[in-house]
Amino acid sequence: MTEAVLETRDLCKRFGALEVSKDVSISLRPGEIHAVIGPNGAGKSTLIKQICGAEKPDDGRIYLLGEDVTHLSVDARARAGLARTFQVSALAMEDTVLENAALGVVGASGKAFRFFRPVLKDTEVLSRVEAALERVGLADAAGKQTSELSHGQRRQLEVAIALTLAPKVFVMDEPMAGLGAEGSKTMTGFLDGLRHEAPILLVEHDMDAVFALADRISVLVYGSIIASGTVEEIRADPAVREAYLGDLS
Amino acid sequence: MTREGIVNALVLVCLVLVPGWAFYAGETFTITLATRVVILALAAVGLNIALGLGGLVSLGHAVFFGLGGYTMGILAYHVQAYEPLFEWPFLFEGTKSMPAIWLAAVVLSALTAFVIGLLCLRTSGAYFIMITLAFGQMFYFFSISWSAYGGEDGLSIYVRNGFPGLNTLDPIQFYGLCFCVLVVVLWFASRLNRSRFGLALNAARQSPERVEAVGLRPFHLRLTAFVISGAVTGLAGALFADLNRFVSPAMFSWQMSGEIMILVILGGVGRLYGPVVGAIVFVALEHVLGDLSDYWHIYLGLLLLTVVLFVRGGLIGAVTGRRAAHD
Amino acid sequence: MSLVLIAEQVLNGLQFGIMLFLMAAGLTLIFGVMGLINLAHGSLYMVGAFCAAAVAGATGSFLLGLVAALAGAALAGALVEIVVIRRLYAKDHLDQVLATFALILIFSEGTRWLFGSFPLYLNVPEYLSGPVTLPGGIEYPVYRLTLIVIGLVVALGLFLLIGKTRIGVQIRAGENDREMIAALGIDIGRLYTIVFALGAALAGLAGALVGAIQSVQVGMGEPVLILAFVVIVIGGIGSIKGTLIGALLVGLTQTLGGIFLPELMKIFMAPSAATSVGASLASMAIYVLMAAVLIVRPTGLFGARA
Amino acid sequence: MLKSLAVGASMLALLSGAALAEPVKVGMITTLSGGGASLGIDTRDGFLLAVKQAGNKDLEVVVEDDQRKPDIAVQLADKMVQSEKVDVLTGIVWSNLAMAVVPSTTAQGKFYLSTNAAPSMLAGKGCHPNYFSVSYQNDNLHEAAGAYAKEAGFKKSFILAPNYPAGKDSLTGFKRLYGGELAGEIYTKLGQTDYAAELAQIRASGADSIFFFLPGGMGISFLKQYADSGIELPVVGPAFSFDQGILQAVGDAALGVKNTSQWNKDIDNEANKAFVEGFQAEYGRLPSLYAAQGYDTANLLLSAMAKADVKDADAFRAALEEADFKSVRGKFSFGPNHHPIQDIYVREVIKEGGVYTNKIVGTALTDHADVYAAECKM
Repeated sequence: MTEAVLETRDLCKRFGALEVSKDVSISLRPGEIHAVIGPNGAGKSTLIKQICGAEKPDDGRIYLLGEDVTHLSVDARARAGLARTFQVSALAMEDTVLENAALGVVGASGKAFRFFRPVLKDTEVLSRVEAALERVGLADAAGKQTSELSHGQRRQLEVAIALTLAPKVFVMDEPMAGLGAEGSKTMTGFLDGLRHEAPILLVEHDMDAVFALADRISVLVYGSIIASGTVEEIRADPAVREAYLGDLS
Repeated sequence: MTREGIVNALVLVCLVLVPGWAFYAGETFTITLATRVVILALAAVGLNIALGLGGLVSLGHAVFFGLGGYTMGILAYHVQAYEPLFEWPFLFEGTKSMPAIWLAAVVLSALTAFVIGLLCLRTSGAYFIMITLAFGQMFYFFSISWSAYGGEDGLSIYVRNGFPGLNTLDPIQFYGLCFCVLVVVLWFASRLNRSRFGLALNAARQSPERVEAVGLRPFHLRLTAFVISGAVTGLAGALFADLNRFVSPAMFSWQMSGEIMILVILGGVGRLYGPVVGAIVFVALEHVLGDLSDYWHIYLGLLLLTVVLFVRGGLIGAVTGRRAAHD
Repeated sequence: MSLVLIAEQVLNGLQFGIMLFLMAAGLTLIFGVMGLINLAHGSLYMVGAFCAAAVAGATGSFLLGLVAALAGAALAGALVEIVVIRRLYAKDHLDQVLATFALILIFSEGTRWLFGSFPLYLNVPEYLSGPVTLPGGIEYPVYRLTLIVIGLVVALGLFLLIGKTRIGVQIRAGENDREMIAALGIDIGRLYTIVFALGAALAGLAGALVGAIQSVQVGMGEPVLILAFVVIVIGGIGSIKGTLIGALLVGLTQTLGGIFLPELMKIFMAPSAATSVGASLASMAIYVLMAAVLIVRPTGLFGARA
Repeated sequence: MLKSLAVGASMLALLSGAALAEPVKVGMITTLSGGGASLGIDTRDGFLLAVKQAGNKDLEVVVEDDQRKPDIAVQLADKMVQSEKVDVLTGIVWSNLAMAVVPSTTAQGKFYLSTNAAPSMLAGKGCHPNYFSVSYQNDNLHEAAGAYAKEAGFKKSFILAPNYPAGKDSLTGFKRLYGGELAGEIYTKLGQTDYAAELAQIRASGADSIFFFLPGGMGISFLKQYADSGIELPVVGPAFSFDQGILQAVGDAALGVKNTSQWNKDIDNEANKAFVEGFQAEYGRLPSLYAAQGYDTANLLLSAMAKADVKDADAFRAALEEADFKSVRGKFSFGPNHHPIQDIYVREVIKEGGVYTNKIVGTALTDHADVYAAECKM
């Protein structure tokens, strides 16, 4: 078994009396897509926040590329190679698509404190931005103001920014949300190829996409992982069927 | 050229032609007014870097304006009074040279902005507005009671400071100098806006989580913006003191902070030339309304209300109708 | 420095703090419920004082003056809310700061236009004037004691209003979740007008009460306004409890700082210089206090939201 | 705000023999809006009354509002000099504004006649041949208060003033002629309105009298709170807190308080009578000290105009130095530094037919000049 790229060990998080993470241990190996599923309110978002550094766990540890990053800030983890997409798009709405994507390049380059040269005249930045937009199919919309984008296009832009970071790990929070059948299919195809660049921790509601993409699935219910395994194992797990898939079948 | 570009060009042409006309017509006072416009615009361009790009609503920018003013006042006062500023580690008698004063004003303002920013940027929203106001009040009350440099009476500098190759006492030459400084700073601000830093700062205003997620610290970006902003406003303060040949605690007052902010909002927050248009309109109003009525503040208030309530994007927004363009 | 003197100064600090509370309570309510930064709150304080002076001058009754202050300020508040303020709720802090700054200009010059440039006469009524001897031999003005009592009663009333009444429930709901109050079928527009008028009335009351021992003049509101902001920021915006504690802290710091700092400085320097330096430090003290609180707790002592 | 006043010719102009030569243009910069407006309005009204009474058509007055802001005052001064081409500037109420305007104005060869503010800097090292103070030197009234306190036999005075230069000058001025012991010396915050803490200190200090300098609203607040505190010590102050404009707002609290002033409406001479009656007839209120100073300034200017051409600076200056005009104060002359040599009176606040006002009860200083004249080299 290869070394995990991203790993949580026994994460615990409480909001007052509410336990939103109970001993959560998951891992992400090179080249795989690991999906975390669970009903609403299961604690998926809080888990993502802890992994990315926006929330501090009360207990437990987080490892990125073998390093303990539990106490690193969001930006430090990003610099260490973790790229995330947001469930609710976090984009600079007044800026153009191109500028949003360029932000990723600027961030990844570690050279944000340059005050004179226009960033959009920097051919190196431009080529990387255009490549990323091309890959997610947003090349034609590059000059548009982000607020003019459709919901689906915003999801694509989220992914494009993550791409510009050339990360070691992707953490994606519902990239299919609001995409529609056609969009989901394209995105599914895209993510399928992406796993070979960097593994993906995928939180997703779209079960078709999850079952089509995931190498492994972990099921989170009331803050606990109740099952973890391959697609077949999860499909067959009675506890999962009971707790979560029950209402689907 | 965009519509905003055309408006900007017109504004610049105006700032050249009007004083030019005034010079030939012998309307010296119009030149003085234009100088005031240009210097206030410069102060507001400084604030606009924090406010427009960084989203930092500072109600304490008079701190930097006043520091710039007092830098000029103190350096020149020691020359005027033949009392060295300090004698150790070397004898320093102050200076009457504008470039040296500007440098000192910029450095001092930047350092102060760094310290104030370090403390204030821990807060946000209404708290940020209020804590910057509090720092303004601290400087204000300190300057009032600091009798070594005149306290509330302020400091008078009898002769305007010099600039190599210019006769700064000649209003049109001093205007030209201030105008050039403004143009250079505007150019710098436009480059800044389009630079890597500007891109990141803009994004940090709109979506700080995003900026963090790409590996940048919004705090660092904001602090840097605050320092640059303070430095520019400080430079304006030094020029303002030279225009009046006088500096007083009024430059530190919270009304001064409010006025600088008014200039920015009146012209259009985040627009490169917003502060310039704001300053032109404000000084013109002060002048025209003042002639109409003793109670002209009422009309100024009504006008400001109208702009806030009904004109999106300030006056430039009203003319160009588009959002603040990023380039 | 005798113990009696110190006790008296503490009383003075309390009295000052309590008056600041009246002023700041409205400000913090308005911010908490509507999310509005109202720089024009000081103008409502001035309106209260002018109404009281005008009515007390015409009728000779201080009580009628107080009633007029409450009514006048509440009315002015409601009017301003309906005409201007309600258009600002959806806007950002920046627009609110500018718009209410504009209101200050209009109020101040409008008042000067109506009442002239000279300060107005408003004095402590006969039955409350002069000092009374307190236990321990402190001679203390009756009127200032009255101010402390009125302030405490109003504070208690405010806590009851917010804690126990229907409108209080609505206000608290409004502070926590603006969408929820709409869902509860509450008329938000009316609630906002009421809250604003309530805040204005408190400011007006403070203006009238303080006006009797100070100068009733144009511009009297701004220094108090800034202090009130310091108070609510220290207390935590939106928290009435925080505001009360913040007000008392500021009142005591201001009063005691003014006395002890010059004394403290005398240890280090000549008396004449010490009084001057001490006074300078004292005038900066509350701002230092505020900065210190915010640096340790960026949302104030009792503030919840960022 | 701009009011151009070209006063028409009248019989009076012919009678007074009037203007030798060119018309004189005066720029008045004073505070007409905001908190301190009442002082500027009185200054302006007093000045214009004298101009109107003289009916000299060669005197043109331009009035502008400085909003009590130094930078606005400087801007207006520039406008007056550069655009209006005035010969004489006047009208500034506040010392800090005067410090901003006067040095550069006189450096440009214009005359400045001060209707009120006269900071020590401009009387001593910073004096200028073209600068005249018609009111006093800032320290004068405080010195007079000190002299009065000494004469009244006060041994242990408690003194307080705001923490700014004029406040410090005030306490220094008081101590200069007082000579007794101090029960305490306090600098309050500028703009402070609550004096409970200071009153408590006064009560505890064992003082036998109080001297205070708290101009404007500060003084009103202090007096009201003092009256309510139950402390019953004699109070002395300079005229500023007892001026006609604000006495009505202080009310009974001011009754009986002694204050020092170089003018009062009951000084018995022709000029003063014409002034007080004329002012009441014209504006429907009693004149204040500021109005009297404005009135004297205008008359000084008119007297110089009758003797010399303003374009001949030396001759005009000499004419001003003579001070050949009928002052409402009675005798009036300039010292070597162009500041007045005059009597300073002690006044007491009284109630006269429902109106609070002052009456003169004694003379604190006779033919008093200022201490800075020696430092003035001109």
